Amino acid sequence: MADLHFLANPARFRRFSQRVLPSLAFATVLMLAVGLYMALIQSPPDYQQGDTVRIMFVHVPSAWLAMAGYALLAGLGASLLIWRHPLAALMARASAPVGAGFCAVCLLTGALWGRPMWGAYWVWDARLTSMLLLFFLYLGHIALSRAYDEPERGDRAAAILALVGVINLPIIKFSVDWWNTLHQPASVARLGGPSIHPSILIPLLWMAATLFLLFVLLVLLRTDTEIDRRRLENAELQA
Amino acid sequence: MASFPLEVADLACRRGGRKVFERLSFTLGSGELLALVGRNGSGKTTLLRALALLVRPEAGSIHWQGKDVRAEPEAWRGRLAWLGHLEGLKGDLTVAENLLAAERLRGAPPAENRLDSALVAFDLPPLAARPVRTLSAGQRRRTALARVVLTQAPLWLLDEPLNALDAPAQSAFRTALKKHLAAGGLAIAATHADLGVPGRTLELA
Amino acid sequence: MASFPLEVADLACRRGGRKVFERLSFTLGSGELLALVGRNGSGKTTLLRALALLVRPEAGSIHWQGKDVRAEPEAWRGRLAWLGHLEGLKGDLTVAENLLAAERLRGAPPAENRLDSALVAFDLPPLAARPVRTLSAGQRRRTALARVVLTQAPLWLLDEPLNALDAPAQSAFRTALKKHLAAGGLAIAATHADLGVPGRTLELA
Amino acid sequence: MSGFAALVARDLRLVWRRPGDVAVVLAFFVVATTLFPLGIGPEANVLARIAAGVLWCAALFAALLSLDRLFAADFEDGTLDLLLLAPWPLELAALAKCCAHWIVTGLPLALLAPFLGVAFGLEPGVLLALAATLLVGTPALSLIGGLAAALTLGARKSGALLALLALPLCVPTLIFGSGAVEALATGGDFGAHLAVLAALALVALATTPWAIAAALRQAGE
Amino acid sequence: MSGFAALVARDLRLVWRRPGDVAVVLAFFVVATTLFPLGIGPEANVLARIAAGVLWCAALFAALLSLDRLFAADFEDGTLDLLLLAPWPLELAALAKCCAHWIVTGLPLALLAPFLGVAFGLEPGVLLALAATLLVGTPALSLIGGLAAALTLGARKSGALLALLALPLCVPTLIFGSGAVEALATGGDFGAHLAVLAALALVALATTPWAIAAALRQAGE
Ligand code: HEM
Ligand SMILES: Nc1ncnc2c1ncn2[C@@H]1O[C@H](COP(=O)(O)OP(=O)(O)OP(=O)(O)O)[C@@H](O)[C@H]1O
Ligand SMILES: Nc1ncnc2c1ncn2[C@@H]1O[C@H](COP(=O)(O)OP(=O)(O)OP(=O)(O)O)[C@@H](O)[C@H]1O
Ligand SMILES: [Mg+2]
Ligand SMILES: [Mg+2]
Repeated sequence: MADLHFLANPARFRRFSQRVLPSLAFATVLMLAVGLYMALIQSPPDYQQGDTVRIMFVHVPSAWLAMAGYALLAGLGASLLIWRHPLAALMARASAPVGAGFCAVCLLTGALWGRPMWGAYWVWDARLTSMLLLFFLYLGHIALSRAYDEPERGDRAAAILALVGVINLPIIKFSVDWWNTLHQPASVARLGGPSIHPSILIPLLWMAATLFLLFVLLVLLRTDTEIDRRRLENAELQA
Repeated sequence: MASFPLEVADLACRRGGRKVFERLSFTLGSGELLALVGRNGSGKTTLLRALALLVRPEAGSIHWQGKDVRAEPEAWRGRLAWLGHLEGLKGDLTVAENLLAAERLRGAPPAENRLDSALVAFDLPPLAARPVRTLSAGQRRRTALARVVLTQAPLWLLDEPLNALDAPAQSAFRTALKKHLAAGGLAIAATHADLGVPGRTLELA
Repeated sequence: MASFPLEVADLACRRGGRKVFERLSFTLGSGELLALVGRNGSGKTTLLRALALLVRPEAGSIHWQGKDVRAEPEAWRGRLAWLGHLEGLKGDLTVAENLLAAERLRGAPPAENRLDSALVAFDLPPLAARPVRTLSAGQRRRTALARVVLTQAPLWLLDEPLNALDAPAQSAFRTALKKHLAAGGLAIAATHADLGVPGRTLELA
Repeated sequence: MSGFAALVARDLRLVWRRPGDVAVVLAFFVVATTLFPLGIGPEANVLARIAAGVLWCAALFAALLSLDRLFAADFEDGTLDLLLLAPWPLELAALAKCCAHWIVTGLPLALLAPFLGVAFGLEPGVLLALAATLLVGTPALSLIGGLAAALTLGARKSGALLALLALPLCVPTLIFGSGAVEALATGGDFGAHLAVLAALALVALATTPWAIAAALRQAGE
Repeated sequence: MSGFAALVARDLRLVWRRPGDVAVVLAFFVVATTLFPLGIGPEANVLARIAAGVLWCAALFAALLSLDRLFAADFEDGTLDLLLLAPWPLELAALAKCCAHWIVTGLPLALLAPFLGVAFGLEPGVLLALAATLLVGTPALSLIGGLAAALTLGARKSGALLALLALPLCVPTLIFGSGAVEALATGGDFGAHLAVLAALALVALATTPWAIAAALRQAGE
């Protein structure tokens, strides 16, 4: 947040992002190339799941980023409502679709993975369901921030929603976990949690770092665009 | 120190990204009326809403008896009587019920005799038991004006109070306004017509 | 036989069980303006709505060029331009879109040049691309008046057309009304203020 | 006719101004269907058993939620007076409003439903049947819901009571809609159910515009 | 406090003037729940299995359906300005509105639900449990829905958007509400579930009024 304080002024942010973006983009592409090599070629197929295990290298980091993204939205919402940082609104507007995108990637890769593994695209497992609800929270945020003529009103309404949503996320997660354990689900094959072999763990962490960079890159790019658009609209209005 | 109850300094407002007015300053003393005039879209309604803290001004300050009103917004709101473009009446409630409900919403105890005199002031007794939905435009406006009188607030904020009123209702309004001013009240009214009550004028451009 | 385009005979209306007026008769010739005046609640709006067949009169008849208008209600509606207390504008559409949509809803082909002149008549070109939601009260009213002008209907029915208009807009309205009358049009307007255009007056009691 | 097209176009344009609106209705549809498993529990066989009913129910809710402002917005801003004064039959205007509503809700709902059916574990054939029944049945929902929306406009108490009568009118559509899908799943006569559904939609098409126009006229008084 | 009571009283009186509006919500609840036995068929074991979930989902939708006008009516006729200008905390006003909403929907829904449960073949004890969970849980629905209603003020198609915002936030209430009933039916710990449900309602009570007030303030701008 301290950094955001410094960057709260859109113009200053603009100068900062212009300086950082090229190298960030370069780093992302480079890491992606290496990561894809590690994930698709170097790492061994799983003895149980075969090559489908490679979906995991995208699936798991997407899940992490989707969850982190909502926390980011809440933080931005707070800084908009409390400190009235103009940049926070633009950044929230820019990052919500990115977070929703990673959430969708997690759901889609999970569904594609589920077909060979569980014989169904979708089962009502607790983890899947809470991810789906997170996706809905994202959708609500995006829809609300666009539902007004005056973008400022949408920004503030969405900020309130993000704050309430982030308080509720643990409650939702808890209740869904509880819900599913009550009705014994059709038992789900899953990799043992922590006992992942290093040959898989290293590419996984690498891909997580890569996708994190991608997330940052997309948010910065989209924030830039939002600043431009807001300026253009204001210029039109003044005319 | 402050000799004027209401002091507005350097107020600036934007709507939808457009600057509506800026560096607007004025003071208003007890018993004074300020008429806001200006072309359509010059910002009269916006100014009234900013004074009521319904719109957040971009810059400037509003002081009541030397204190910034934003420090204690609830006390400030207690000092205001509001009449907007929209009357704020419930069509399903009768005239009397609407007035009583509005009073109770302000936390004031319902006062039957005050209600009666407010109704009489605007010639409303024959309509008191009618649902507002069945009133004509001017009858609704009169009901809203009766609510303003009932409020007993020191500062009236009125947006085009004469709209839709017939001649007798207009003079009833003038009488009520004069009484309010004579009792030391303040009033700010946006208008296109002549209010017919002596007062200062602020022209928005 | 009928020398007057509009002949209203023995019209009677009730609202909510109450008689509003009865035995109301008048005629109106080409190029004539009828100003409806009367106290709040005297039935001006009701009469306008009855003429437009929006309210069913209890008794009486309305003839246009000798024919009962209720025989061919659609043709009759095609001859009317309507301005009510409510403007009938969509906040999400721009001023220009609102006017075009209203024209198209009447089944008329959209006419760009007519649109332009209607906008110019009420000083609306700078606002043409703004969503109506962001307009001030008078700006909305001017948009609704532009719609009336655009209609090119022979009979204008106007309910308090001067409401919320500033002085330049009021004179723009007068100019438009005079032009309409000079072209042989008819107009009936309910009003509390002076319309400023010569015409007959009907007082409702 | 040109007025009809103009009205449909205007309503579509109003929606187009806020493309999010359609997305919202669809998102609601998705969220609503998700709620049933959460309420009922995740057992696959139970879910597949009730899938058609749940999806049809959710479609009804989505239609109702999006319908409630169909005429109310026009009523409150005075546009309804302009429609009443338009020199062409009000019945056509009523039809045009319902038509525009169906294009932006019924149609996308029908196209989206099969994807949701997957989450309930339905077979591909059943998924297609589901879409077909929704395509045929949702126009009836738009029309009947439009009637309810028009009736609730007129402030009178009779209006509200009549709206009460309008709600159960959707029940036959729902029964034959979800019934058709289940008929296919359980080897019943899908075609017959679909035919009844189409007949219901036609009956709605032939009757509701008049009723809606009457309701609008009395709301305008 | 007197302003609070006055606001509740005013809203109740407004509803009293139009009893039909409550009737429509209740009728919707009845229609929505009876559809399931009709659509799914008369197998008693399936019906009893899904009864709690279906009734809870229907109650949630009924509450949402009636919520979208909670603040919109006040917004459109200018009364919201008066509320914003009242010299007592807006948070209390928000609470009062939700309170009045609960009295006219949540409460009757809870009282009506047991009668509908009979149609699903629930035992008397389970019927009582159903009513109890609804009594405890519906206040949370009114509050969360009220927040969504306030957030969507002034946005178009607010009905569907409101539902989209509110439904995910209502999921915990739904899960514990229907879960409690099922716990009783299957010999689980009913009391514990009910306690969690009450806790959820209290969390909503402690948080939503502030959020609603914030949303209303910015809607007034
Ligand atoms: C649409 C379906 C799916 C969704 C929404 C989903 C969601 C998630 C989420 C949210 C996580 C992150 C959990 C965390 O780190 O806290 C995750 C991790 C994981 N998922 Fe999925 N998943 C889906 C399908 C699958 C399938 C089919 C498999 C393979 C059988 C799978 C295997 C894994 C593995 C191995 C992890 C990492 C293990 C761990 O961190 O504990 N997922 N998934
Ligand atoms: N919600 C809004 N969004 C954007 N712009 C707005 C909004 N409301 C008002 N405006 C603009 O702000 C300016 C001032 O409007 P305001 O309503 O204060 O004018 P006014 O002086 O009251 O005019 P009138 O005499 O027509 O009532 C106008 O140009 C108007 O178009
Ligand atoms: N929907 C209604 N139901 C019952 N009575 C009504 C209704 N609308 C109007 N009235 C009554 O009919 C009478 C005439 O109303 P109308 O609106 O025609 O008056 P008006 O002359 O236009 O008044 P104003 O100058 O205030 O606009 C009034 O007494 C009014 O109270
Ligand atoms: Mg104004
Ligand atoms: Mg009138």
